Amino acid sequence: MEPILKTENLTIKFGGQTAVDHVNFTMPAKHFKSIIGPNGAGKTTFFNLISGELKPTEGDVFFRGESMAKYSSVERTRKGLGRSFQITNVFPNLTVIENVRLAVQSKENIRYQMFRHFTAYKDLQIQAEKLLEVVLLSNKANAIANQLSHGEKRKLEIAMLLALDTEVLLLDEPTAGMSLEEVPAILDVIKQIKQTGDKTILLIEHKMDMIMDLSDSIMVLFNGRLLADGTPKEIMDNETVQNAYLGGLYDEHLA
Amino acid sequence: MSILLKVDNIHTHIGQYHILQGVSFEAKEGEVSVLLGRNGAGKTTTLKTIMGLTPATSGTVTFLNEGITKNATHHIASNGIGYVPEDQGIFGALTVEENLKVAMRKENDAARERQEYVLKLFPDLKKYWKKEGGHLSGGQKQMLSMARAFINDSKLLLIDEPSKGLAPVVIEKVMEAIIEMKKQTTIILVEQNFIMASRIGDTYTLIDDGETVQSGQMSELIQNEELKRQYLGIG
Amino acid sequence: DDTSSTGTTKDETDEGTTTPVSSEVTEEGGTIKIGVLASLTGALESYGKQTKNGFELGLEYATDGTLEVAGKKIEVVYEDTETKPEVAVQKATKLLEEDEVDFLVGSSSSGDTLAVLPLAEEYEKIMIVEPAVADSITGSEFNPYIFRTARNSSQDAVAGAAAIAKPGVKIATFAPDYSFGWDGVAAFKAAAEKLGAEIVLEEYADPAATDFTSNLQKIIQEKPDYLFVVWAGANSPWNQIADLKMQEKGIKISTGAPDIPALSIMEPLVGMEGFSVYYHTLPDNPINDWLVEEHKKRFNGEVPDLFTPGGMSAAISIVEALKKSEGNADGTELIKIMEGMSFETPKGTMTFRPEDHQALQPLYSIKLETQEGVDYPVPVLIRELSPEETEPPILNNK
Amino acid sequence: MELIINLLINGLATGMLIFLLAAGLTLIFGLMDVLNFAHGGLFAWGAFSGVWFYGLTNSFTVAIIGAILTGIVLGFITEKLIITPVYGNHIQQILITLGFMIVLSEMLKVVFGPNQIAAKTPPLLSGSWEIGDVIIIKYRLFIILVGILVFGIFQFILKRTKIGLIVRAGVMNKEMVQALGINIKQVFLYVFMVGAALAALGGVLMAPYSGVIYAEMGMEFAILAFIVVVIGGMGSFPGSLLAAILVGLAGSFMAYYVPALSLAVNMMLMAIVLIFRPQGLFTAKG
Amino acid sequence: MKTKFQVNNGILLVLVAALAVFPFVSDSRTWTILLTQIFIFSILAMSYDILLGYTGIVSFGHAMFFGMGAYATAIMLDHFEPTLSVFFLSIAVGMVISGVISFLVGLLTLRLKSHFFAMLTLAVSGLFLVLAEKWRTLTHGNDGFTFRAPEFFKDRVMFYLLVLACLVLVYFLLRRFVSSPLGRVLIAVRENEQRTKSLGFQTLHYKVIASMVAGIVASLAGSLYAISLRFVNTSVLTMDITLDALLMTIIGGVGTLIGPIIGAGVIELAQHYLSGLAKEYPIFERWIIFFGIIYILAVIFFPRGIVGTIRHAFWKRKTNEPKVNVAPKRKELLK
Ligand SMILES: Nc1ncnc2c1ncn2[C@@H]1O[C@H](COP(=O)(O)OP(=O)(O)OP(=O)(O)O)[C@@H](O)[C@H]1O
Ligand SMILES: Nc1ncnc2c1ncn2[C@@H]1O[C@H](COP(=O)(O)OP(=O)(O)OP(=O)(O)O)[C@@H](O)[C@H]1O
Ligand SMILES: [Mg+2]
Ligand SMILES: [Mg+2]
Repeated sequence: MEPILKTENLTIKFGGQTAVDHVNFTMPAKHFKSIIGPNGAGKTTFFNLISGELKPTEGDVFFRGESMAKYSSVERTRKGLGRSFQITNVFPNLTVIENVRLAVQSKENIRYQMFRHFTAYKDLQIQAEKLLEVVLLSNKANAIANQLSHGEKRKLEIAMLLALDTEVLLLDEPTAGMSLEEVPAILDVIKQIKQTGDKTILLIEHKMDMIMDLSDSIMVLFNGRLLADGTPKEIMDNETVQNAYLGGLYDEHLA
Repeated sequence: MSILLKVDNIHTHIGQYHILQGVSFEAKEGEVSVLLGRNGAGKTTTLKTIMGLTPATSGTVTFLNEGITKNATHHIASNGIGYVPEDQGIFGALTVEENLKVAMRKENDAARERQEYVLKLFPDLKKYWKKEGGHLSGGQKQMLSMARAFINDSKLLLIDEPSKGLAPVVIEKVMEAIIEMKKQTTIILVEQNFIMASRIGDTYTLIDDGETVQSGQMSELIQNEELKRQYLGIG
Repeated sequence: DDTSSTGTTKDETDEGTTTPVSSEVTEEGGTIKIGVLASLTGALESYGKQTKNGFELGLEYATDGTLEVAGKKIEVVYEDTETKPEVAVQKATKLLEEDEVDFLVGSSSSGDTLAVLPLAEEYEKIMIVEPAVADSITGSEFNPYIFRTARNSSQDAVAGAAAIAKPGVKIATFAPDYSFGWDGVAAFKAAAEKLGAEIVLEEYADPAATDFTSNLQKIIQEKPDYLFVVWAGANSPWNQIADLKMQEKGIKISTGAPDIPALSIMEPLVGMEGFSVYYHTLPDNPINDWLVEEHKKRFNGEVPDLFTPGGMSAAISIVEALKKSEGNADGTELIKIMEGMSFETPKGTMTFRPEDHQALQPLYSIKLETQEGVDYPVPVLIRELSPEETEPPILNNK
Repeated sequence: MELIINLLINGLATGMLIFLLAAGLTLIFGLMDVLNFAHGGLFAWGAFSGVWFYGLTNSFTVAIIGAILTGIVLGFITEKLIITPVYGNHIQQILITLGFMIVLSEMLKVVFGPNQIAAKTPPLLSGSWEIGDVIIIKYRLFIILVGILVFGIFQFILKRTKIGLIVRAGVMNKEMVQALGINIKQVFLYVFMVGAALAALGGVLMAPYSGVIYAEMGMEFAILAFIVVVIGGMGSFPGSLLAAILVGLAGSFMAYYVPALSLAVNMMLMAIVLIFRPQGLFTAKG
Repeated sequence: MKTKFQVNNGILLVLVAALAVFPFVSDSRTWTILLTQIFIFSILAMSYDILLGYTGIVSFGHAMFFGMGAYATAIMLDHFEPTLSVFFLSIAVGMVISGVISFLVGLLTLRLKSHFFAMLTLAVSGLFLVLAEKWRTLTHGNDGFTFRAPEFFKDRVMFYLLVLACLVLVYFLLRRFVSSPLGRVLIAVRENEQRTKSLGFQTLHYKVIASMVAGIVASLAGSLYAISLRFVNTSVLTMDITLDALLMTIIGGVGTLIGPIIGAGVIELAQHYLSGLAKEYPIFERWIIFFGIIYILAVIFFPRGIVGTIRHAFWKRKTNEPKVNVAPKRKELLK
């Protein structure tokens, strides 16, 4: 089967630094892959290259076999590459529900309609409300986004990604700063999506237990290079990964 | 050990919202006090209230036996309280070097020494010395934010979720650093990572719905499965 | 509560009964109302005030202080156009509609004036244009209700040419790069060439520029006998003309003398020969003497300035016209009377030319000199240029 | 050749003058990100008070000091009353500073009268030298020197102290700077006052240059200053200097070679720079 | 929700009706003209609000489109017969030209960041001003020219009604525009352009659309303005016009649409009354100072603009019960 997402020699340089260095990776459809790697390894940059936020200095991204080079981030989103952001990135002065509704509107492809009142699109509102329920944020639907606490913003971020309903989901540390008791709920959401089985998910996380729990495979980035790509087990046993990334914390936690 | 900071029944309003509704706890000198609670409980707001960023509408904050409840933020900071905000507060257009330079209150040998120490702790920062803060990776920003607070000899550090976004190995380093810092300063830590919190915390304060629910020694909490399940969803 | 309120009403009515007595007196013969539009705020404020002061004095003079003509009381309403065309139109309409004025006078800017012209025609009221100079007011935009006591750009130019142009003289011009400059130079060129002079260079500069030396440099290279400057606005090239030693290089400077505040910055041009529309020592006639004296009396010693006599002339022309019409302020009637009408002003005799209603008037050939006790260069009379000499071309093709 | 030298020198001098006008705005608008439309008013007040002091004492030094003091005082008032409530909010800044601009320039008329006023060049600095066909106006040389001096001082201050960093950091995240123990309000106040003083200095130096001052001069030159700060790249002194000299030279050469376009030269220059370098010539660094 | 909406519309309709009969009950032409002026500037200010309030674009070159409308109408009425059909044609021509130019200028400039964009628009409109100054055969430059208005407008009441109708029409169209799904996206662009992009909206398109709509509406205002004066000169292209629009929008309240109308009214009336006071009280001779003070006070007392501040106050009152940390009480849930 044709991989849904593929990169060839994907490279980007910032000045002298090569943040992503000739990364070749393939991603079968409906697969769940996690990306790990030390801070500054190039994970977020890798996402930025896939989603089109950044243009590669070399190499290319292929989505369903098609080169993405000529497409802007906007077009890639529309084609089905959706992403969430590591640093919370929402519409600060709009309400939570409006934030989500905008994403739903994009999914429904209502773009240049300028003569009907937006409330006439009841479906958008309903979908947005549903999504807020999913991420446990219904109670804040009418709060202004920048009044949310950090963790709440993370949930909003996820809701907006889900709203886009894209085929590929790029999740950049979705649970960073989320409270312990709520992580499982979000995990459930992600699991459910995975179980529905029609999404391809690429996840960046530093929470190892979560990764182990969810991933079909894990890839490791190191200094911009693809160090390893394999089953969770393989990766956990990889010595470099253990020393340079995990340290002792992970073992201890398991123990 | 003397009490360095005392927060007594503070209430904080932001706009017309009544966010904190009675938070109380103490930080003893040389200890790490951890604030725990779920998202939106009011942990960050508590730190901001101490810093004078969202001043308390009632209740008192006492630091070194002096009321600082209504003091201006910069006074509070120059009294010796350092702050690592949860959104890191990096000055995006300034380089790593400049970010640290702005933060450094006195440019003396001690400060330079601390800077050396911090850079050893986070070698990435040294590596990207001239890079703009806004171009750092998420974890690097977190490191920079901590470095900025560490290079002044603060008597008290308020650290809001330092571990988020950090690689496990770095979290370990941060823990070490905090344990190291503890020798010189007192720390109030907000942390979701319970492993980390339990390892370095001396005392804990549980906040929920803007109120203190419980405080005590960390060791007690570790054993109190009931409490952990109720408020932290673990155990 | 109740009683006190009735009390006040009573008071008011009491007072009210006394006032009408006096107004009844004036109503016997009716009133003539005049609306004066001028820039009383903004950049042209000082021009506006000159017009206003002149107009007040003019009415007094022409009516011997009675402010009545042909048995009718004259009332004046002044309105500030703020040098914005839309405000000018708004205020003019207010004058015409609410105050029901019989005459309009104004205004300080050509733009404001042009915007108001059609209203005069629509309401069939005489409008005396003062001191706006654009040729088009009595040219392409002319309508029969428009009379102008102010001199126009062409008259300035003719006067400017008369002062310096002779066969064989080479002249360069320097002007701001907009209508005022272009019109001025075009008219000057025509007049100067008629007198046999040769225009060797026309330079235009951004009026808001900080630096004019490039333009001046070019002029220096052309080595003309004269540099004729058409200028308006506060920012001016005089300093730089002096700095570049143009006069030492044998280029004589000539321009129109402006109002007193602007004269004070012309120190570097002492010695230059040019023309003047008015300076209080230039005309020699009793009206001017009266004006200077009254003006000093009223405005703590200040002398009348550039556009004060214009305001006065406008007032005199209206009173004279009304005298002839015996108080009839009907526009169409007045046109007949005023076309060709001559009247005495501080600048001597003016005559509304029948074709385009432009007042022909004397202008002055002058030289700038320093004078004891005066802290600005003073225009000193070389000779008076007669109305015939400065007669501008007729541009309204009627 | 002489011609080119003449055009160069005059363009350079005009450029320096424009730089002096824009220097204050480089701090206030470029660094502090305050859209201060009242800047022109501060500038005009500098010119008027300077000319007034000069008339009083006949000393240009006193005039300059007087203007700078006026600038400082007005800067203090402006910051405290007008700017403090609107930091970070451009929309409110536009409205309130435009209002204050109106007040400032009308107050000029109340205090100094509505007429334009002659500004004399001090004898020592007036006149010009002629070397062959090259004419050097003394006052322009003086302006060039002052320009270099101001540039040097501010480069030094901004490079050697943290002040520039602190201001830029404060604009990005005021709370964080305070949490680092810096009284950012006071820093902003002082920087604003310095900016206002620079505006006033620009005003008093401008006065003898054109020989005349008038209440409306503020707005006219403020727009020029905004242009320079923006194409220079917001908050960069070298950028502003370069942009100002570019504007000066472009004006000087265009007026000579393509006079038909000289009305449009500033706008064209700005359009060209921004289309090819959308962030301006320099970016603020230190 | 619905009832509030209807009440608001009801109030609006009553107001419009009152304004429509006004010239028939009052014979004050001054007021007719003043109101006409207010309506015209309201249209201009609303168009500016589309940019500033809804899309978050500060333009210093908006006068450009106002001027294009004014010149289109003035030139066509001057060159052809001053009939109603020529007048309407000229409005259409102005709108088309403005639409095309705002499209081109938008494509060229809207990629720039805030200040840089603002200054670039200043440059472009400055160039148009120079063009108008120089193209004297067409524009008569700074002096300008007068022209005949269609006979129909001889009666200013007719014109008043036409302008009022335009105002109401433009208001409702723009209101629909901003509350359409597209309008929501404009607001998103204002709030966070980069995020709007990553939701899959081509933000440049939206910004260009907003500036075209604003340009076209401004052009209409310009056409009406020209007719109201029967005169046009280069002042229609100056920064002053842009600043007026800007100030009216801000005073009334950005992003409110009705605000700019109120702003236009406030500014024009304040100007009218203050300059009137100057004649009665000498201290108002420098009335312009008071005008400036009004701006300053407006910011202090109506920081969000008149409408914005009032709305905010209402909203605050509505939600005034002290907000308890909106999250459900965990304690209670557990007990
Ligand atoms: N726009 C940029 N300009 C310059 N350098 C950049 C830019 N973006 C990222 N970098 C650098 O590229 C490297 C990779 O950054 P990236 O954000 O991809 O890391 P990451 O793997 O996501 O790390 P983290 O886990 O900390 O989020 C870092 O060293 C960062 O400083
Ligand atoms: N500016 C604000 N305006 C209104 N409400 C606010 C504001 N800031 C925070 N809140 C609310 O106050 C509550 C407490 O927020 P706070 O940031 O202190 O939570 P937290 O405990 O730090 O949560 P997290 O773990 O998610 O960071 C939240 O419900 C939040 O929505
Ligand atoms: Mg990352
Ligand atoms: Mg928090």
